[in-house]
Amino acid sequence: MPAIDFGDTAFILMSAALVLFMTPGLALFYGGLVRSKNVLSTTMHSFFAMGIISVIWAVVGYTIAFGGSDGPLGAFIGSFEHVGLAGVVGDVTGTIPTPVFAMFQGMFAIITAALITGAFAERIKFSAYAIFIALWSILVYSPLAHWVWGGGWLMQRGALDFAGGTVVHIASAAAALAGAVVVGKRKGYGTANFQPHNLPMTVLGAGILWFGWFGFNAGSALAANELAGTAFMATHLSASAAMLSWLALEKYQHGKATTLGAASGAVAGLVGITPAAGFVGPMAAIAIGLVTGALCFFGISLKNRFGFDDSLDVVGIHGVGGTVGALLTGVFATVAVNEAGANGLLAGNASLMLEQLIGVVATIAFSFVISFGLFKAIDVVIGLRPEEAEEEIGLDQSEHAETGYVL
Amino acid sequence: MPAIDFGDTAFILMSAALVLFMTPGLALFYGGLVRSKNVLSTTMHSFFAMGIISVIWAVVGYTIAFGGSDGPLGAFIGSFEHVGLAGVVGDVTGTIPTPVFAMFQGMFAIITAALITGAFAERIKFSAYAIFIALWSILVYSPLAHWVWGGGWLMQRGALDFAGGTVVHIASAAAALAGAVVVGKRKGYGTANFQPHNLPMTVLGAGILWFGWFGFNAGSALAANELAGTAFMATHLSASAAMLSWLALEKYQHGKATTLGAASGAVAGLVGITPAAGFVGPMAAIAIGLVTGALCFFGISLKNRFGFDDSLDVVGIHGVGGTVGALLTGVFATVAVNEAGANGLLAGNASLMLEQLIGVVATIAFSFVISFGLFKAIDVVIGLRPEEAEEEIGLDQSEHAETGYVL
Amino acid sequence: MPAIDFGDTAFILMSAALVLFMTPGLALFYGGLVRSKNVLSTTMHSFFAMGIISVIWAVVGYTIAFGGSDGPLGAFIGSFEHVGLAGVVGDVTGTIPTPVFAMFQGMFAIITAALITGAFAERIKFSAYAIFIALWSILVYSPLAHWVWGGGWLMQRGALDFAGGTVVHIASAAAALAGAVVVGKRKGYGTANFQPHNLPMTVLGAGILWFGWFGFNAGSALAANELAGTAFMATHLSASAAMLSWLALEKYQHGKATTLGAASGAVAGLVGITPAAGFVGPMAAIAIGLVTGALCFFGISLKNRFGFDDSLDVVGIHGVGGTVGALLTGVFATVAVNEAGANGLLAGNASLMLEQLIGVVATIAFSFVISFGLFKAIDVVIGLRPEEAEEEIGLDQSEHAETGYVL
Amino acid sequence: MKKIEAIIKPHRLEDVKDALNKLGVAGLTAYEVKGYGRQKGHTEVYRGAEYTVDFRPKVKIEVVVDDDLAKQVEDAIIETARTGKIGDGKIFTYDCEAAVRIRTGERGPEAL
Amino acid sequence: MKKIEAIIKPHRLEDVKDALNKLGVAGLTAYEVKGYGRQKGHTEVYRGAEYTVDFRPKVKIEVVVDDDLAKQVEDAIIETARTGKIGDGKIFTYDCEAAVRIRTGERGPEAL
Amino acid sequence: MKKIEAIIKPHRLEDVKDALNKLGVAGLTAYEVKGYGRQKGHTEVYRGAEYTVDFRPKVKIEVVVDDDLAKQVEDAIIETARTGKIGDGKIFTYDCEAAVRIRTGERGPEAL
Ligand SMILES: Nc1ncnc2c1ncn2[C@@H]1O[C@H](COP(=O)(O)OP(=O)(O)O)[C@@H](O)[C@H]1O
Ligand SMILES: Nc1ncnc2c1ncn2[C@@H]1O[C@H](COP(=O)(O)OP(=O)(O)O)[C@@H](O)[C@H]1O
Ligand SMILES: Nc1ncnc2c1ncn2[C@@H]1O[C@H](COP(=O)(O)OP(=O)(O)O)[C@@H](O)[C@H]1O
Repeated sequence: MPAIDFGDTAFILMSAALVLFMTPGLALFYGGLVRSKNVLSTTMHSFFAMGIISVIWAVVGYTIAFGGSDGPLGAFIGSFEHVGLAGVVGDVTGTIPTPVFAMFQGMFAIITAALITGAFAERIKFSAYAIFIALWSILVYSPLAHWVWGGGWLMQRGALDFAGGTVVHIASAAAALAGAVVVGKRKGYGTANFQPHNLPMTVLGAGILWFGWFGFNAGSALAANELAGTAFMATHLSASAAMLSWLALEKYQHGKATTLGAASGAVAGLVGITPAAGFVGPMAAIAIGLVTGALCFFGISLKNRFGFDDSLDVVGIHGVGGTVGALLTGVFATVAVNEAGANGLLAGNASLMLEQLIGVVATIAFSFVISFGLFKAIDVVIGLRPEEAEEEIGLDQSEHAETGYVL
Repeated sequence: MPAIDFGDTAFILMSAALVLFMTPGLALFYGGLVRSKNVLSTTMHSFFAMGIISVIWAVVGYTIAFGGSDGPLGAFIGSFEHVGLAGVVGDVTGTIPTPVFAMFQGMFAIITAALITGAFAERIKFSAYAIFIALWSILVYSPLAHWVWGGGWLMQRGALDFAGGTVVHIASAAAALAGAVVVGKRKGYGTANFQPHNLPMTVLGAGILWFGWFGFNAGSALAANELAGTAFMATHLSASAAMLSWLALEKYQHGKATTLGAASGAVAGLVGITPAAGFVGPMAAIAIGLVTGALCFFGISLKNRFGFDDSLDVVGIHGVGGTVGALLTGVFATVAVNEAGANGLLAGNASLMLEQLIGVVATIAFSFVISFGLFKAIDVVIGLRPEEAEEEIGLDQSEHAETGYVL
Repeated sequence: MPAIDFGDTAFILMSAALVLFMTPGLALFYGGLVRSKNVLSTTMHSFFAMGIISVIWAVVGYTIAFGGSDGPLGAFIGSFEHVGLAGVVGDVTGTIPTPVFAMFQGMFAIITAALITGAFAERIKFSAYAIFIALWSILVYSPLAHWVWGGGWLMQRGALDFAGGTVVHIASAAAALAGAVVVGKRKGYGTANFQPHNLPMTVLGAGILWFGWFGFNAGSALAANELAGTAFMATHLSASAAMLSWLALEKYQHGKATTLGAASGAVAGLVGITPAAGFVGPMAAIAIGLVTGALCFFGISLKNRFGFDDSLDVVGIHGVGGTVGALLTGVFATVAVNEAGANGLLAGNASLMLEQLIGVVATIAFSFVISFGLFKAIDVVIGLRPEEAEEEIGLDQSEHAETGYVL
Repeated sequence: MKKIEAIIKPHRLEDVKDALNKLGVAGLTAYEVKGYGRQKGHTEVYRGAEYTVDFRPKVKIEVVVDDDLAKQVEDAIIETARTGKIGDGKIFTYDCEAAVRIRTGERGPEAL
Repeated sequence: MKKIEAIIKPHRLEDVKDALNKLGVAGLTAYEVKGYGRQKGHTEVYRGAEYTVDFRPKVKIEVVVDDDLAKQVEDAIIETARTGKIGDGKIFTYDCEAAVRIRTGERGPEAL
Repeated sequence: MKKIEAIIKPHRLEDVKDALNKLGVAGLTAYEVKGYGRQKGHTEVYRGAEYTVDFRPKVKIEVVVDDDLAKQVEDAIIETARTGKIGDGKIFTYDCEAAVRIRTGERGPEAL
């Protein structure tokens, strides 16, 4: 058994805590963007994921993702040796105790599920949502994590995804698209005013996401080493650069740079750098940020062009950002930064690009199809949407019997 | 002098920061639950504890808790060698510098005092409160910390309390009960509407508490080792499971799962696992979470049955949760997880249960009696409650000359 | 190349994340203090700094601050060898990877710029602000960082500034003063009601600042060692003590202790201890806190005496607090705590005091003069202030086309 | 019909509503207002700056009733809203010319 | 002149405003109110404690118009605010004795 | 008695209150409203979606006074609320039939 390094362990313990903290951050980020009558239901989508996904992860998720790949299905899902986290206590992964690894990874499972919820905010029954993310986490997230990080087929092919560009962002965005399509538009979409009800809350959420993302990306080095430092640097610079490109475009197109634009751009940059963080240098990170920020700025208008109501722009930001990031990883990756990585287009290797593309397409297809099926099935069995009148009153009251603010 | 380990030190420094952060988190958690006219006074209860308790801790608290146990009173309080933190700089505790240890422990003193304040929110004079917690911290908290962690009699008997089930949660809940009884009910209790004024704030507070609790529980390993990882895992899983059992019962009893229920359940689970975190495996942690969540759900109705106004359910959540957790530690603890711990009921050792019970009863008795006396004494000398008219106007204005929101 | 220590690296990675988190914290701290019609523009001042300053830091800021001091200008600015963070990946600084060092330092550049914004909140054009902080960071912050930490003339003289009392607090306060003077008073200053619109937000911001300040001060040890622990302890105790002295004076002068007073006092104490954190013991830290809290309490009335509108008291808190802290470092510093430091007045060395004074005066002069020039120049070229009518409507709407709250 | 407007202390709203309900008043409208009057304001302090806040939070109730009921409504409000302390508020009565229920188009007292 | 007050469902405000605008009404004033009426309230649950909330969010519109226009305004509001479900609200009409435009001092219908 | 309602720009409230106070008006009631009128609204942009906000924040003041005082109150409001720019608002006057002070039961002008 390899030795535990206390420095690495300290870092991943803290990184796991940071990634957990991203989910309350997301609750704020999303919660501030909806109308005040839905602030709690939107918040609850994220917060509840911390409960349900964690338990599922402990029971089966972890083993599906990180169980052995030797079995006949090993390219697609892990073996069931770690059901109920069996065998985890006392074991070591790399230089850290396996419980730490299992929890760090479990936090990714939570936030990924929570990200989806922006697509159907303000109009889904809580019960339907609960069933959906429980099943989605088992059927989509854990297998995907196995594909990319657990020894599955994408990992074997050599696609690079440092911290979850495909597994987290593209997967959640594809599910979000399915959700937006199947659940349908919010009542009043196109006519009513869906102005965000609390932007300071959203900006705080973005701040927490940025903070937590250091755990997410740098922590994905699984050690407190040079690589973690590089990933930290790339993460920070991409977020900053994307904020600037988003704001510049906004200023150009609408005459004003907005606070929501700054927050959205930063998140876009964080998404874009996620697959690349440990494979690129600082200037490449800035380039990735600038490009992702700009493309996500245009990405959020996709929903208008294609006519779906992705309420909080999961597709426009996480889908577009994740895809752009995965492809730009194929452009900017270099073994000069990370020997365990690969060279990309700029370093003269075009083949990585193909692997990245395969990863993107496979993830989209897998997540979209299963998500679509899940939504349809749940709709048939218990119904996805509340009554019209309930939607109008707001889900806080109709689904949770609560009121957000009594100021 | 033993060597300092930089990994361990990094971890405990960060854990101390996390535990400090729990107190502003608690300020939000509690602050969102009161009426908007009392949001600042409630917030101030927590925030002020960061000021007063820290200074007290430096002057006498630390030495009472962690001074040597050799003197005649050594079973009850530490010696006074570290008054003013004398001798702390340059010393080492375990593998970390003693200043780090002293600060980590000091953060526990703060949050414990702050927890009590939920019981008498919305109706106590700030001056009375300030005097109470100052004295309480010296007379109750520090001695208790000595009993359990500083080499005092409970530690010697072998009771297990990993991160403060008795010292923190039971002690604060017993003081809270005394406070609720002596201070009396809020004006309008039973007739007026005490609906929470800002639930998104409360949920954010719960998120920060969850995040900070990793420092609290995993940090209590005092090293970035396997044990910290196990405690981290147990903490996370218990919180998640408790959220689920609380929500399930709520759905069953009232027809809806609420956001406040999710937040309350998670906190209950965090409380419940606190004494057990380093002694149990992941499935036991889930069991502890499920049971604590359920029992705290029922616990919050105790105040109705016994007719005291524990405004923010300190007794129902920290008292019940801490007690359940302490006893379940006696059930689930196993040396398979922590050799330095002990076996509990399930591992065939019934005697631990007795020790746990003694710890619980002693803590409740000690804290309740002194707290009761303190409240009575303060009431006689300067009075505990503001004028009726001031309470009606709200304490923000009458006690602090401020207004929470001008939106 | 020296070896990387994983414990130290873990600690500085996390410290960097904490310092980054201070800026959203500052956004809340400041955001809650303005009128609700300016909450977003004030928030944006901080949040935008995370974008623009980070990119500038990567491109030129870092090398100006930490490039070599061998050149002819080496006493004043670093050489340009690290433009675009060239040479950073793969290098080691002390015991941590240089990317980690570069990012940790970059976070200081962000928060310093953001601190200034309290002086001209509620009345500056966003474009003017953006240009100002970009230039300020290059022309003032980076050179100053070189003077004090990068091998520049102040460092060579032996002035002590552990974590940025001069570079961060005094420099930003001097710029703030210039800003308040050149930008002029808010419309309605002296007659209209500038009551804070959301104090719970401000208190949360203060909590985040306190939390993040552990990364700021303890992280400035650049290692997870005894020194980090001492700095952590000093930081915490000074904040606490300053809260108490501020509240005591407030109670004495106005009859009530306020929540905003508690938050302001704590921040004052954090500012005051910043230069001293690694050079003093716990009781000296409490003394520094008590004095700084008291003097900042009086400091905030300077603006009334001298008739400038420093809206959020940057001068009164960061200017006064930073200066008091720098001078008290000259009083309390002792090599008993830090051998690499120096003895101060109490340890019988009066000469340190002189160095501290030189540092303070040089920083104020340098920052004030350049800032004043920058503001004047920007005013001439594009104008600093929005139209009167726009200021009245509020900058959220007029500068950003957004509304903070729709509750 | 008469329109009765009452400005009362916020915590009296529930009781007033219940009292009117008992009288057979089927509906009413309420909202938060700021009242200035004999009841003095208070002083707030922010970082040493003292602000005098002259307005106090009040709730305003509006209820349109048939002429016959007006007196009883007034009395019921007086009874339930009174605490005997300054700032209890006022009741103002106005003439209401017409009333319509939007849902049905019913007019006059029927609409109430 | 007549003052027309309408208490309507919040999401109908925009449409009502547009309809009045078409009629040539140059201005109006709106604010959020809490309505109590036939439309029942709802129950909320906080940590097991059930609260009945009797009031529902409504928007109140006030518009002062020339006597001639009053009927049309009323009709337009009925038409655009009606959803046919309980709680659609009421319209009340009052006499307005005088109107002044503060900016110009214009009086009467001119001021509107 | 007369009820005078004024819809004014929010930042004029303090001055208007002081002016009325000088006239001997002992009390008044104010609240925030949204005004639609000649003064144009503005456009907001959220993630590229443009919203037009037609309503502007205004404050409404209501004060019931003895008939004699009505004219002076009106004039005082005009004087203090006027900025000369569009959107300064309106003053409307209504007849008030009865007034009661809840605390004492005093009626008519005495109640004011
Ligand atoms: N002339 C008035 N017109 C309109 N509202 C008034 C008037 N006088 C008082 N009010 C309202 O009544 C409230 C109570 O009045 P106040 O003079 O404080 O006490 P009291 O009702 O006991 O005489 C005030 O806060 C204000 O809202
Ligand atoms: N007599 C009344 N006076 C003032 N407002 C009333 C009155 N009756 C009803 N309202 C207002 O009208 C709203 C709608 O009335 P309600 O009885 O619920 O439905 P409907 O208008 O369909 O009869 C109420 O919420 C309340 O605000
Ligand atoms: N007919 C009306 N009825 C009620 N309120 C009105 C009416 N016309 C205008 N208002 C109110 O007066 C405010 C100012 O009116 P506006 O037309 O913008 O400017 P001005 O008062 O300078 O003519 C509006 O925002 C609205 O609140």
